[in-house]
Amino acid sequence: MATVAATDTVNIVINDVDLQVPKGELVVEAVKRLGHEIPIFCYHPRMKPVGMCRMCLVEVGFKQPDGSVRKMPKPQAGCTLPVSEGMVIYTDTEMVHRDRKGVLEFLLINHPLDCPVCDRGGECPLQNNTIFYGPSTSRYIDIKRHAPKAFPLSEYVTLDLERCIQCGRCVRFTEEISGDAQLAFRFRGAAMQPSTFKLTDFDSKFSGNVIEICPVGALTSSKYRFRARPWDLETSEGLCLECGNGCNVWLDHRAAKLVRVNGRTNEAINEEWTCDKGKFGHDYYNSSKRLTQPLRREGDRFVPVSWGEAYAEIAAHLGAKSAALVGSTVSNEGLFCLQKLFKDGFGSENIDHRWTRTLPAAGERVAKRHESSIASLEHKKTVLVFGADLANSQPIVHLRVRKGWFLNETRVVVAHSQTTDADSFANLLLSCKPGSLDDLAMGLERAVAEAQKTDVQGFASFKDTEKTTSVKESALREVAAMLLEGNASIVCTASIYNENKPVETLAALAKIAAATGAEFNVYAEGGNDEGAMALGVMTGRNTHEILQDCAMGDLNALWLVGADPLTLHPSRRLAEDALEAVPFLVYQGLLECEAMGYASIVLPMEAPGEHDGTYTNIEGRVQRMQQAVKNPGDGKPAWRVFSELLVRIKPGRPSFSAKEIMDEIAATHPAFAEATYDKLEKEGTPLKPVIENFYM
Amino acid sequence: MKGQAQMYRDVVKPLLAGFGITAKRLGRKKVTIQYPEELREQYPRTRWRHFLTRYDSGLERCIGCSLCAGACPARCIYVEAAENTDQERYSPGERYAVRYEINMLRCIFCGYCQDACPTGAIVLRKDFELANYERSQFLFTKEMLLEEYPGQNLEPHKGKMQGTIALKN
Amino acid sequence: MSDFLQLGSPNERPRAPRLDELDLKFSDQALAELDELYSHYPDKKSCILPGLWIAQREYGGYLNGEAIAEVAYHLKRSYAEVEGVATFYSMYNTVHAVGKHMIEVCTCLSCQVCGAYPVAEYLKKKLGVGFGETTEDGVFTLHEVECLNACDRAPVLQVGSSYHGPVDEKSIDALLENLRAQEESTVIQMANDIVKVQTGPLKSK
Amino acid sequence: MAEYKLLLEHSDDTAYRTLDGYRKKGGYKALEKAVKMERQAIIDEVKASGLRGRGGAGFPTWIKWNGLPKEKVGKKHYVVCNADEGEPGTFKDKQLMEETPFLLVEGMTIAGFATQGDAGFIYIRGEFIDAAKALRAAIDEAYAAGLLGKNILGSGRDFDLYIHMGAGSYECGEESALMSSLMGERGMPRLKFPHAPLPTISGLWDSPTLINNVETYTCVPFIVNKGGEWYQTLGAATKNSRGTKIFSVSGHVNKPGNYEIEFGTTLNELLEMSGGMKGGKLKACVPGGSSVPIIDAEMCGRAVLGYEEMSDVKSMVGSGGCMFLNEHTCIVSFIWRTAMFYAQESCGKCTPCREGTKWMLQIMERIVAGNGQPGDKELLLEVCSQIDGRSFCGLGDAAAWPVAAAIRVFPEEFDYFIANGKSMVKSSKDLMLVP
Repeated sequence: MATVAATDTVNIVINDVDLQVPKGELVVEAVKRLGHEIPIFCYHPRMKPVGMCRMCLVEVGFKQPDGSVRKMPKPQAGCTLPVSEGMVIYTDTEMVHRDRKGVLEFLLINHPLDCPVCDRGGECPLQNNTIFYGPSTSRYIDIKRHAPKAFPLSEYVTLDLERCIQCGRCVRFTEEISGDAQLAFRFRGAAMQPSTFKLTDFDSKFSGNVIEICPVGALTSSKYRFRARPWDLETSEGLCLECGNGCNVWLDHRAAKLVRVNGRTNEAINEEWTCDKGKFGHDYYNSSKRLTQPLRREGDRFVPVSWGEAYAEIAAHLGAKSAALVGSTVSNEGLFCLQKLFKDGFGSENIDHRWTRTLPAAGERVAKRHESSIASLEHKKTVLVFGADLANSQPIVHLRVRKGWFLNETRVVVAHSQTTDADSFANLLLSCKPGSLDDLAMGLERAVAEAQKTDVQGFASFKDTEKTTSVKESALREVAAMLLEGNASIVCTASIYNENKPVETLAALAKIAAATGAEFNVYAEGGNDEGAMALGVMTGRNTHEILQDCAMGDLNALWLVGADPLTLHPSRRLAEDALEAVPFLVYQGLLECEAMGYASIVLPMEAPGEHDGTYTNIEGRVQRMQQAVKNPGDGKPAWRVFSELLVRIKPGRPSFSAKEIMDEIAATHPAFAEATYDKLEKEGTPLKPVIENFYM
Repeated sequence: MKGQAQMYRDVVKPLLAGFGITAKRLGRKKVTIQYPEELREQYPRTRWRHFLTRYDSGLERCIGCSLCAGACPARCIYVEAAENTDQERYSPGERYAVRYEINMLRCIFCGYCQDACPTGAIVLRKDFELANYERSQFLFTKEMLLEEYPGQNLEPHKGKMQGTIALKN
Repeated sequence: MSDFLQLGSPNERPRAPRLDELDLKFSDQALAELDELYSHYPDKKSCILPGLWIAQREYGGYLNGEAIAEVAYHLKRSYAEVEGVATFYSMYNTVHAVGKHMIEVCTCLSCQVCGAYPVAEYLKKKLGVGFGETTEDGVFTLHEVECLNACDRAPVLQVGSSYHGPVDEKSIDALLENLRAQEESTVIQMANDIVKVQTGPLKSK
Repeated sequence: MAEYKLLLEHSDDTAYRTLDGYRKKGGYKALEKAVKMERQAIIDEVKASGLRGRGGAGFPTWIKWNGLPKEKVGKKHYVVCNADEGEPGTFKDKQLMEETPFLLVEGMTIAGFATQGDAGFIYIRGEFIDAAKALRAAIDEAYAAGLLGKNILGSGRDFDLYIHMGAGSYECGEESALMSSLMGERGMPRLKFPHAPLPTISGLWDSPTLINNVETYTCVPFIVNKGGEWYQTLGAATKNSRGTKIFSVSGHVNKPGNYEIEFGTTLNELLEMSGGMKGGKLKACVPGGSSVPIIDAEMCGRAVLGYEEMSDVKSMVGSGGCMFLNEHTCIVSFIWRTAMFYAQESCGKCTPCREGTKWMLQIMERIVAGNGQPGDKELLLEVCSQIDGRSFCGLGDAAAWPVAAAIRVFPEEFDYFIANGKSMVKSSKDLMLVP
């Protein structure tokens, strides 16, 4: 809401400089065009202005026909005032400075001024504004407001009400952005305080953001608490790989240890938000269970070995009858080298990265998995969320869909057998019986076909659909009508492959999309799953077959690349049997895990932030993450391991850097043609659309 | 004789002149002191070895705020903070320094840390005998810095406890 | 503010009840009233204030966490939002439970200059409680309130739905006697009156 | 001038509170007339009357009425009555609602006709249960008689009237906060833009909304009935204040109560009507509710009641809550209680009001407790100037004005209290203005 849709411009004067700005732009934004700054607390460009803190008071006047300026008698709040023709704004007069001083004095009278022990100290807007605009002393001699300090609002968020300046940013965030309305102001007047219901657990999937937008140290991170001061920190640009959204983050590290993750602005993906999984889920970097050196099994225990010994061991055991299963955080480079290693080195094609219940064969897969970019979702007229719990699996997509609903009147239809967070704002809820998503999709297809007056033969009647799914005919027709209005998007995730008859469901949805002109998306779930799909890391036997073959003794060796089948695979029993039976198991990973117990060789892997690499997010955007922190041990990036091993097996030219591999990928995979390190853009480069069936 | 005169001029006379100065100074007050046995009184604001001070209650003044590390031009201070609990309390308030290290090899004794300290915890005092045989011994830990220093009791209290950083309970 | 004291250690953070864990107490009549109120406004959110009045009646004059959660449940709003609204308004008893009768003494300006503080002192002495406290037998709660806008009758008291003023020590004694004899709680009676004037005659009946 | 009873003419008549009694005394004539009038004609009538908002600000009523869209664009129009009377010293709306409920119902119905209102809401403060009961009875009767609801008086137009009870918040008397409260939110003022300061385009639920005070609506039947020209003649002695105004007289007077007068009456005449001072000579007067600046006896002598005229004595008509204070009143203690009121009732939305009112209260508490510091008076003035005009809504201004005015008018009392730790007024201790 920084800018209201700008159609034309108006002439205004800011501090005696004439300029044209879009009509309706807020004063606080307009002055930025001149490089001036109006101090703010409550205003946030991504939320509706409220004008609570009064820090942004400016003098405003209007040009009179005779050329003079008539000033308004009272100062105006710049964050709520849209510019209009002939407006004259002063941000640097004596009165403005006096008002700022006054507001800061008011804010500070009840502020504990415990900056030295406050985690926000050093990066605190209140500190900064006080230094620039505030009074140097206080005239307040009475007793300050007291409240318990450091109240744990949730596992992640600590609340210090003494420091709160009641700007309402956190409250508005939960109302406007995350939509869970978990925070609200309680009491009134000077006793007003933001809190959860009766100070119970702050149960939100996006609670970490309130820490970042809090202009004081009232809401601080429990995990970062007292870990470092801002001047101790070094900051690197990073990516979050907890899910496939590919959020941009800042990785803050101190003495080569990751201490904090903050949202980094990327308008195309996460704007500036992060989910709690992404913000607080990077514990593994500093985990005591990190693998630090290659290990070899000797009887019942593991013995440290050198990389060379480990390579020799692997080279001796892996051959044509071997397979690899890949997790979701391996970079594009790693995946490519793995493919090369298995094909060229071992002569095996058995690689897969998928862990869903159904693994569609090449001919059954959806041709285009992402037609809508994340950013475009907020401008859709209708979004049909089908069988996906977006808030959990695609948090940033969830925020976009909600943003569209909140700001642009996007109609959201949620079709699912479970309750999801999106239900709370869905315009229409198709709540079906568990396991009946396929029938629902077919019913919807019939409704669309009927609305378009095409042949409906072969479809189940609406009555039968209602019987199986419990969704009424009228609701289906309504959705069909919405989709037919155009500018619609159907959003599914790969989790649909865990449902009944996913192939049929997706085929029905694809037909609906084709018939209505809607965009159709089956978003990948894991960190770099989309990259694995684009590179075709699913050749030879699929995951289930590989594990079955292992269990049957048909495969001699299995390589687990950052994946633990015991937790990932839907059938734990099969995974156990397979790991038990396979003669030679290589486990390459970040942390000690259960599957490691079956391994013959254990290789430490570098975490994503510890080496250079590119990752592809759900909308096919290739982004690069450079090394931010050091590996705590002797770990190597996955691509280097594969590349070094390949040289040992089949002498050739080894790859020296991730850049070289990316160039090779670009040369061999047309989709990645624009994704070399030289060409990658700051916000990431979308994959080039290629011939449809290229990666099938 | 020419040699004698020359010898007198070149050797004896300067010697006598030299001894003469010695003789002249013999009567005056001695400036030299016998260093290891005797110590010269340092100027009151001499800045040498760092100490971390405590409150009368025995609690550490240092709250682990790391402002000294931020102010240090030589980047020789490392502070790691942790949270006080009621069971285990090191300093008043929420925060204390769990690690506080100064690399004396890097320190330039500028005293900025002392200026930056909001509680008057770190002070530079007159102890200047910092030499050691091992490099590792120059890494002054929190325990070493918390040692009592001569004249500590005589100092006026700096940064009295007040306001919000006051001890709770 | 007293919430802070009830909480356990950080590891045992209390969790808000899930919707299916709520123990719903609204009577059929209350639900009928809510239905009537829904028809007054274009959205359910606007029924938060009337809904809280209903809850104040149904929960015996005190809006505890369960009462607020139940209103949120019926109106499909978040608990925190409804709590924020309830704690904003001074007539909702959200901070502590109240007695059978709430005596609200106006001490604001006109009443102040006409001797409200001596009246308040007399009441405090007579009841043996301070402002914001309830007598031990749980009959009276004494409150200081801002202007009741009956300045012509200063000093004025409000008990339940009715105003009493101008009061002196004698009339206060009589008033307390009357209230002691009264069975029905004036606090609940007032909430009931407020609900009734808003709903009017129920259409559904 | 003497009392001029227009609104309160039949206030003693209990029959006037029933539909029959009301009609016998000429009630609902105006509505019958209005039904036949053009919408714009009603608004023009209100414009001709020179009626100004009786809630305190004195905003010309017809501008609000005229501001609603003339043609409906898919949104409902709402008519809201601000009956959240909370201004200390004012109790006129209470009496109007209790004793002349039909005047309000009729006035709002006419307003609904003039502005194509679909529904009306009367936002009554929670404490006014008697008033709400009276209105409820009136509304129910009006519904039964076809004067509310569908097809009113055969005009083919519908108008529903609902009562919404507040729950104890002075801030909800501010029109945008009232709308927040009506929409089920915390009673905090909403954002207004300078180009659209009125809710006439986007008010309740983003729909066009007309909002007026009780007294303003009750004037409407008379204006429609007797014509704006006639109403215009009342209070003609003043510069720009027309009609009658009810003043609520309280404090140290013999006969406190509501007195309806023509504009142009002097404050002294009002004091005489209310039976003169009780217990001592006149010392000061707060002429328009607690928010307006206090004036001393000398100013009272020359104060003429009119929106513009009152600014001659640096005060305002406000909502008409007139508090007379006798010579034994300690102004410092009185201002302490005023500061306490505003600190209690500040909604907490904006910084100057939230922190400033609390700070002022703390300073006043200090002074009243005898611990005043030298410079406290100047500090108070400084705090006032930092609140005045900087707050989000008028509550901040209203909190600052009385304090600043009291220091301006009675500086010596403050100086004495701060220097000596006790009041300058000898007998104030007996009065016990401070607990």
